[in-house]
Amino acid sequence: MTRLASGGRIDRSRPLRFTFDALPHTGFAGDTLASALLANGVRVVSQSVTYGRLRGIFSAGVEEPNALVQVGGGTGSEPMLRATQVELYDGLVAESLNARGRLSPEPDVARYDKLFAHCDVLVVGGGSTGLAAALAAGKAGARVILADEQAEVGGTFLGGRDLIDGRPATDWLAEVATDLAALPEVRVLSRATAVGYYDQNCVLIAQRRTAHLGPAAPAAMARQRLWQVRAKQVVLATGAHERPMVFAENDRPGIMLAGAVRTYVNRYGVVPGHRAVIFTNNDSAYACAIDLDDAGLDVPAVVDVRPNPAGGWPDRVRERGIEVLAGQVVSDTAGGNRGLESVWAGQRIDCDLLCVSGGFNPAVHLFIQSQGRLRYDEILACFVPDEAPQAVAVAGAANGTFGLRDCIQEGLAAGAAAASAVGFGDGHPAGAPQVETVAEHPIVPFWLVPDESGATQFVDLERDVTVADVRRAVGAGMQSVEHVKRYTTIGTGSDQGKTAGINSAAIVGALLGQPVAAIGTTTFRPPYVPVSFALFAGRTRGQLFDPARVTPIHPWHVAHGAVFENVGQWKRPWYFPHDGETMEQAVLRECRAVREGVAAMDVSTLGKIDIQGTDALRFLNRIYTNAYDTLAVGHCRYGLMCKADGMVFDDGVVMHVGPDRYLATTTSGGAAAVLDWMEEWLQTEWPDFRVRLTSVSDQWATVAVAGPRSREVLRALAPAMAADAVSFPFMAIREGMVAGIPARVCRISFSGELAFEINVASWYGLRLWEAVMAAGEPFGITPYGTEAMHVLRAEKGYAIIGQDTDGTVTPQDLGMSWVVSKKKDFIGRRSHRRADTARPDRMHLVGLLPVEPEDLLPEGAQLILEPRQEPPVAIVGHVTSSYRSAALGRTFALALVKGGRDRMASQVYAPLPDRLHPATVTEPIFYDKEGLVRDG
Amino acid sequence: MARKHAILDGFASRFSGVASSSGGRIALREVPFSAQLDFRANPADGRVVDSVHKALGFVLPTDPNTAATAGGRSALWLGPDEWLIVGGEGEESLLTRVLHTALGETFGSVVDVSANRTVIEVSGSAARDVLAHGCPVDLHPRDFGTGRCAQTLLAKAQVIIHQVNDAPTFHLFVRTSFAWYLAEWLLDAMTEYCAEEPIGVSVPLGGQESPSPLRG
Amino acid sequence: MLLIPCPWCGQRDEIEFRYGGAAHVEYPADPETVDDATWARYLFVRPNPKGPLAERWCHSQGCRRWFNIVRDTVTHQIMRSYRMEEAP
Amino acid sequence: MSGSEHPDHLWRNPDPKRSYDVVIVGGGGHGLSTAYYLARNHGITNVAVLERGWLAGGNMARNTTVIRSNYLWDESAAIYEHSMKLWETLAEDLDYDILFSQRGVLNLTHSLHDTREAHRRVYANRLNGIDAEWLTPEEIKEFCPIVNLSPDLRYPVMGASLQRRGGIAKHDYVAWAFARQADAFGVDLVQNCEVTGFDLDGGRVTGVQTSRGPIAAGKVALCAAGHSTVLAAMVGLDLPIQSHPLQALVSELLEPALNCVVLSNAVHVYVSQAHKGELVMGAGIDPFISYAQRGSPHIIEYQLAAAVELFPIFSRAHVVRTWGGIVDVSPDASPIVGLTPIENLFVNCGWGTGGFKATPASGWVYAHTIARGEPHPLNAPFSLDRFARGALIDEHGAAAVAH
Ligand SMILES: Cc1cc2nc3c(=O)[nH]c(=O)nc-3n(C[C@H](O)[C@H](O)[C@H](O)COP(=O)(O)OP(=O)(O)OC[C@H]3O[C@@H](n4cnc5c(N)ncnc54)[C@H](O)[C@@H]3O)c2cc1C
Ligand SMILES: NC(=O)c1ccc[n+]([C@@H]2O[C@H](COP(=O)([O-])OP(=O)(O)OC[C@H]3O[C@@H](n4cnc5c(N)ncnc54)[C@H](O)[C@@H]3O)[C@@H](O)[C@H]2O)c1
Ligand SMILES: Cc1cc2nc3c(=O)[nH]c(=O)nc-3n(C[C@H](O)[C@H](O)[C@H](O)COP(=O)(O)O)c2cc1C
Ligand SMILES: [Zn+2]
Repeated sequence: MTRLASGGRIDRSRPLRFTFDALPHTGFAGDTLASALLANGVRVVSQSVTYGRLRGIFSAGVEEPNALVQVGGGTGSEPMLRATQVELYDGLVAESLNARGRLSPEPDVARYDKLFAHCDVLVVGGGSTGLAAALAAGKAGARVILADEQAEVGGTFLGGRDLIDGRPATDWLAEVATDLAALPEVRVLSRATAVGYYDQNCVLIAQRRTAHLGPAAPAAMARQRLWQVRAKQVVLATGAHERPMVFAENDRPGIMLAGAVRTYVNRYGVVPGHRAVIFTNNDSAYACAIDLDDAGLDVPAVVDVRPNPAGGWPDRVRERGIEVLAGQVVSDTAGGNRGLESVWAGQRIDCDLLCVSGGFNPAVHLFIQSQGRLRYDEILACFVPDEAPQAVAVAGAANGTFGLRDCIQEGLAAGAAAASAVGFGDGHPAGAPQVETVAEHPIVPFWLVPDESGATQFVDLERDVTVADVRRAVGAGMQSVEHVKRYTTIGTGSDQGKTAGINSAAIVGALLGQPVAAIGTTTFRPPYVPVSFALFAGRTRGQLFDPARVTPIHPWHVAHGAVFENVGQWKRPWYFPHDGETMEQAVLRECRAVREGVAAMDVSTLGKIDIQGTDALRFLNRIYTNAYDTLAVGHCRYGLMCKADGMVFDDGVVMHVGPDRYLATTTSGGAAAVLDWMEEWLQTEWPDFRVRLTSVSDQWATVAVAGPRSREVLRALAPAMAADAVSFPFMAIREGMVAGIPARVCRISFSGELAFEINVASWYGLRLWEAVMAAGEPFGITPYGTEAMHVLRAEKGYAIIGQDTDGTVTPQDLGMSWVVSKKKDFIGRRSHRRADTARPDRMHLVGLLPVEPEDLLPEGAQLILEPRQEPPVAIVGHVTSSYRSAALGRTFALALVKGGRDRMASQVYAPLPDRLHPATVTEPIFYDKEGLVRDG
Repeated sequence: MARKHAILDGFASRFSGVASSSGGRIALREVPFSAQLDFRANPADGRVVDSVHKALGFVLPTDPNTAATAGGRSALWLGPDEWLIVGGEGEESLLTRVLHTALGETFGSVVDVSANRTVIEVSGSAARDVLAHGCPVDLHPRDFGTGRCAQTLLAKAQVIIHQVNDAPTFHLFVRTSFAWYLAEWLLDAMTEYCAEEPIGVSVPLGGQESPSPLRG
Repeated sequence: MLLIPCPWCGQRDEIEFRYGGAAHVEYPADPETVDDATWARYLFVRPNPKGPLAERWCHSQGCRRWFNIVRDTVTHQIMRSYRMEEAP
Repeated sequence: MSGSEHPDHLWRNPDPKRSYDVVIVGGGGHGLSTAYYLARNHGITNVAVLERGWLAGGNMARNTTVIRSNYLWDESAAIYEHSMKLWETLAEDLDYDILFSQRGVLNLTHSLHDTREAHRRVYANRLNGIDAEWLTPEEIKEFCPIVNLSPDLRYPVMGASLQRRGGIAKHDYVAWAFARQADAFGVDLVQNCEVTGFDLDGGRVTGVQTSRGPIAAGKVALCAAGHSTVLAAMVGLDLPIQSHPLQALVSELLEPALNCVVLSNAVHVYVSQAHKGELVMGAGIDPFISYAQRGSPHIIEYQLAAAVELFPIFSRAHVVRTWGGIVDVSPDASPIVGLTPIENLFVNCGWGTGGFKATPASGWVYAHTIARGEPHPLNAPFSLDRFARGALIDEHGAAAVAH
């Protein structure tokens, strides 16, 4: 065991059992999987992705490149988690991975949610800097969110042994936490990683909420939450990532970041080895030597690349009898299947732990995402934040400020300034507490230990990329880090190269003879850490994936066994099968009912727009291709509209319901687009028009009653309404009581039969439908769905926008020149005159009668002229609608055919997988050409 | 006269169960059949404004995203020259008359949209939190509050949100065809607040997350 | 996720809006008299600058008003928001 | 390690010469393949490709690598199928393993409308000599078992069209393979060289101004994708192009889970698993114009909601990186390739969200156009003047939804 007898922030009274690669282990509450593994002496945690080399835990945080594990034993299995970030729970089951995860086929039953949040100041990172910033902003009265990715706030100093005001830093932490908790407008989120920084200070935070509870996680609680925070000001206090050193065989288990080792010792009470060497180019790792010495480890040497490391830290180390090998490097290591056994630093030194520090990279990922620019700081030897176009400040280690006292001070100042920028407080921060500082000796940048081959000098541990690979890339002609990244895959792992990126840039620089500043970094992109697909999906799953819109009559349809069709977001009855009926039988029966008796359909889904004002007529005349001047009050007219390019866009019926007042219907799917389209023209092109538009789609429920006996049904429902053909002519509108409900009735027909559409306030929709069914019962009234409706309209040759058109079809192509006014301008008119649009051999809508009357051509079937099948064959058109007709006793189709109107009675062929299917081109109207049945 | 049918009839028992399962933190119900008129008029026309004021007791609000209420009726600002006038069940004819009278010969419009939207009432200490799961608008009392309204999205449904008291109680005006979806969404979003026991997770120092995800 | 200042409702999330492309595109005064090329320009050619762009948005889930903003297409910064009737 | 997958030498890094016979502006996939075919097919080697950043760092570095040729209209089918044929021998031609994998492209349908349109395309493809099949849900289950075929989906899968010859290739390798061969022919690939202006003599272009000085040119060929209008504007030429963000994302490396490419328009997904193991997924286009190479997060959220709907097994996969490109969208979603009103200036743009698959054919026909001064029959329909005539090649797919 390598667990210290005391110390750390773990709870030794709560042991937790877990397994790793099927072997049982025990850790404590407060452990991460990584600290528990180390405490159990597990040094090898994975094999590398390409070479299968043994790898151990390398870091103590998000930057971990090696310890990638599959975790189960709670609620489902999750791939590619970092052991350094998995909190231990009782019953946890983890397996090692070779940097490649496994998707679990068991369904993920966990819940995921999203929350929109707003604040004056968002502080990202709850280390000393972030805590200070949140406190300053919160005390000024601002609404503050502080998000920290770890289970507890505190950041780096949880892993150190700093004193603040002469007491352990954690005492200060406790006080700050109490102060923050007392501020009602401050919210502290833990396990909450800011993963994306978007425009106008929109920050996404991914919060882990229950995974650390393992099987005890409450099922009702969302496992993870995505916070979409909109902040007026952002303070980034995200700390810094320690850089590794690049030398031969630098990937053995037992080689770890020095700061991480301190964290394991101080925070988790774990010593990851017995005999430790430190390899550094800066002072910070000396503290590691001292901590390990205090913990009772053998620390034979600190290898420092600096020729003369002097000042407080080296002195303290030397005082303890630890040798400082100045101006030396670790150039090679040796080891076995448990990892490191010795290092070579001009001499062989036996050790099972090598603590490396190559300096620090401020965690500028979010800053870059915010469009911030970096600058290379020669003294600190790292990229630091420079210009920031958004309302963001960077403070503490993230800003290249590495001293604890300076961090707290900078945090307080940033918090106060952010709050005051949005009106809270005067911007003057409170005084910072006292922190002992030690005189520092400056870092000496050091990127690469010279080595001939470079084949075991690992730059990117997760992706298994070495200096040799970088050399090949540069040798091949690559000079940009972006190319080197893609050639070698450096930085493309799930750690996104947090420990590899800058080293790689520096090595490229070295190979090209350029400074790292000139090479720059690759682009930092969201997410900062991997985020599960499920979290992004949130509750937008299953039936909540997209709204299912329903009409007020929907419960009746469900109760009566309707089969539904998705039409846009709408659920519409497709057909109503009787017991044992096939779809075809049901549809033929429904069609027959319309043609021979009476049938009813729920057409409430049509879009409806109220149009009023003294310019309403002028407006309609511009929007629609046809003219409305002669449309009298109490009457309605079919209307078609085009986009400016002259192509058909939508259609519907315009009712003239009162002086200067119209009600226009749109297709079910087109309602929103049509209203937006009308508003766009009205507000942007014709703002002087006195016209007002109101969507009333959901105000009205509409029932179509169709068939030769529909008049009888109407009479039964509305005895006071004269319904004969003269009193209530085609395309007339009547208002009155229907089934005791105030209603507007229109004589419109989409089937060619006598038909009435009854509109009532939607809350009466269900009652009206029930009344219609009751009144129609003596006549055998039949509910029908969209399929029968499609057949019936096709028999009449009525085009369906979106089925018989596809955005490339003009009204003329549809043979609907009758609906295109010659006298007025309307949207799209000019386009009809363009050379190609005026061509006589455009695609025309025609009818098709398959030569064999039982032959049902599939919709979408392409048409050719010659009975020849060797591709490529010239296509002359395609089938847009195709059905079996009860009325015709045969199949028929509509098609778009090149120059179709000049091909009447000629033959075309649909080449289908089985054979050629011949069909005859006809007028696109098959039933009641003379319009004799319209009046019943 | 036929009886009206509330679009969320079928949700009544699930709605009413929320109050107890959430330990009183949320209450949910449909308030159907209110009279709703879409009213467009020039707000600078003093005669129109006065006329409405005399008849209905409130001054048409001109501050965006605010509502005026008097005598159980409200005017919700929808746009620079547009309001939703809300009254009690059956008042649509009365309100139509009042608004037409107010308009007189001036340009504007009055459209009865009473059956276009139903109202879902969400109230209680956790109401704001529930809405924040799907609403991009800031409903914090410093920014919103009683008497405020907003047209926005709740999940994938367009809604008008009107805060009617400090409970807080919110009225969500939603188009009837989206009402089922929104009801399902709300119930789903309330899951965590309606668990048998209030969900709070003990976390180490500094890692507090209050059981309510939105404090204050 | 842009935060778009509706001149009426204030700052709202992008998801409440519908994009309308470049602003101030002039509809030919008399479409019948222009040639095909001119008409095609109106139909298909829109400013596509790298930098500030005056563009139209409609607050479709809010007040339903169309309005203009000037937005930088590189930084996404919104420099100005103004009503339809206001001068560019 | 992937270094060993690549040749030891890719390209020189020459300084630009004073003058070239042809200057290609834009070193993306299309610019590079154009240079290659100019040299290989037409013997024109005194050519420079000028790239403002790093070679193939634009959309070529960002695309989801879907390759298929099952386009609807004859004109599109012809050019994309030409491309498909070139892909099928490209690794040999270029002597580079570009990881072209014909694993099949599945287009799911979720409504009657979708299904009708898919059939229309399948039938049209077959007549154009393009392989296309219709799969029932049962057949989908067999072909790609992880697709969610539950009828309880909000938009259940009704079927799919399948192009078995479709698939993916490794985008970067494709670019480098073209670059390497062009370089070998003597073409100068000049990076960090931004074109900032054009030299005109009357109505004729004679050279370009660049961040690395002026360069004279017999002919200038634009190949700048999202930046096409910016360049065209320098010579007063307006192109009907809008530049939009298009985002994509990848997961971590995963054991093989997805064996083909799956596309769905209605439940918006396009996804494949790259050879290393990451899931590569394209997101939707942001509606606004942008040159920022980034988009809005709600597009990603929607994307992943759709992905988890269709592939429940993806639920706990992680997104490790998202990014954006600048796609050049034309009014009819078809490219513009050909002459311009300015003599010796050529244009190739408008490939929008789908030009990776066209990389070989685009270079092939564009090189022909540049060399001969007139379009190749395959790109003749894609001329700039089609917009004035109204002869659009609308590949948007059908517009509205039925009554
Ligand atoms: C996220 C995404 C997913 C995609 N998915 C697919 C897919 O699955 N299948 C598919 O077929 N297509 C896809 N595409 C589209 C495809 O990437 C593009 O159509 C194609 O890459 C465009 O051609 P290109 O490679 O030449 O463009 P680019 O690679 O963008 O090349 C243009 C080059 O011009 C340079 N340039 C610009 N201005 C100048 C200047 N002034 N001077 C010098 N150089 C300049 C640019 O820097 C750039 O390198 C996708 C695109 C994106 C963004
Ligand atoms: N001696 C040195 O050279 C040196 C170098 C670096 C740091 N330090 C020490 O480190 C501390 C720096 O304090 P600090 O507060 O600036 O940094 P910190 O490292 O203490 O705190 C940063 C915190 O932010 C969290 N974080 C990072 N990215 C995040 C994200 N995207 N979302 C949510 N949380 C995120 C981290 O987990 C951490 O808790 C000081 O104690 C300083 O002395 C010293
Ligand atoms: C097909 C494909 C696969 C990719 N796979 C990865 C990957 O595994 N890991 C990674 O970090 N990025 C991957 N990328 C994304 C690139 O890292 C990078 O984001 C992209 O080329 C855009 O460049 P930029 O983000 O530097 O602007 C992939 C990109 C593509 C097009
Ligand atoms: Zn608004």
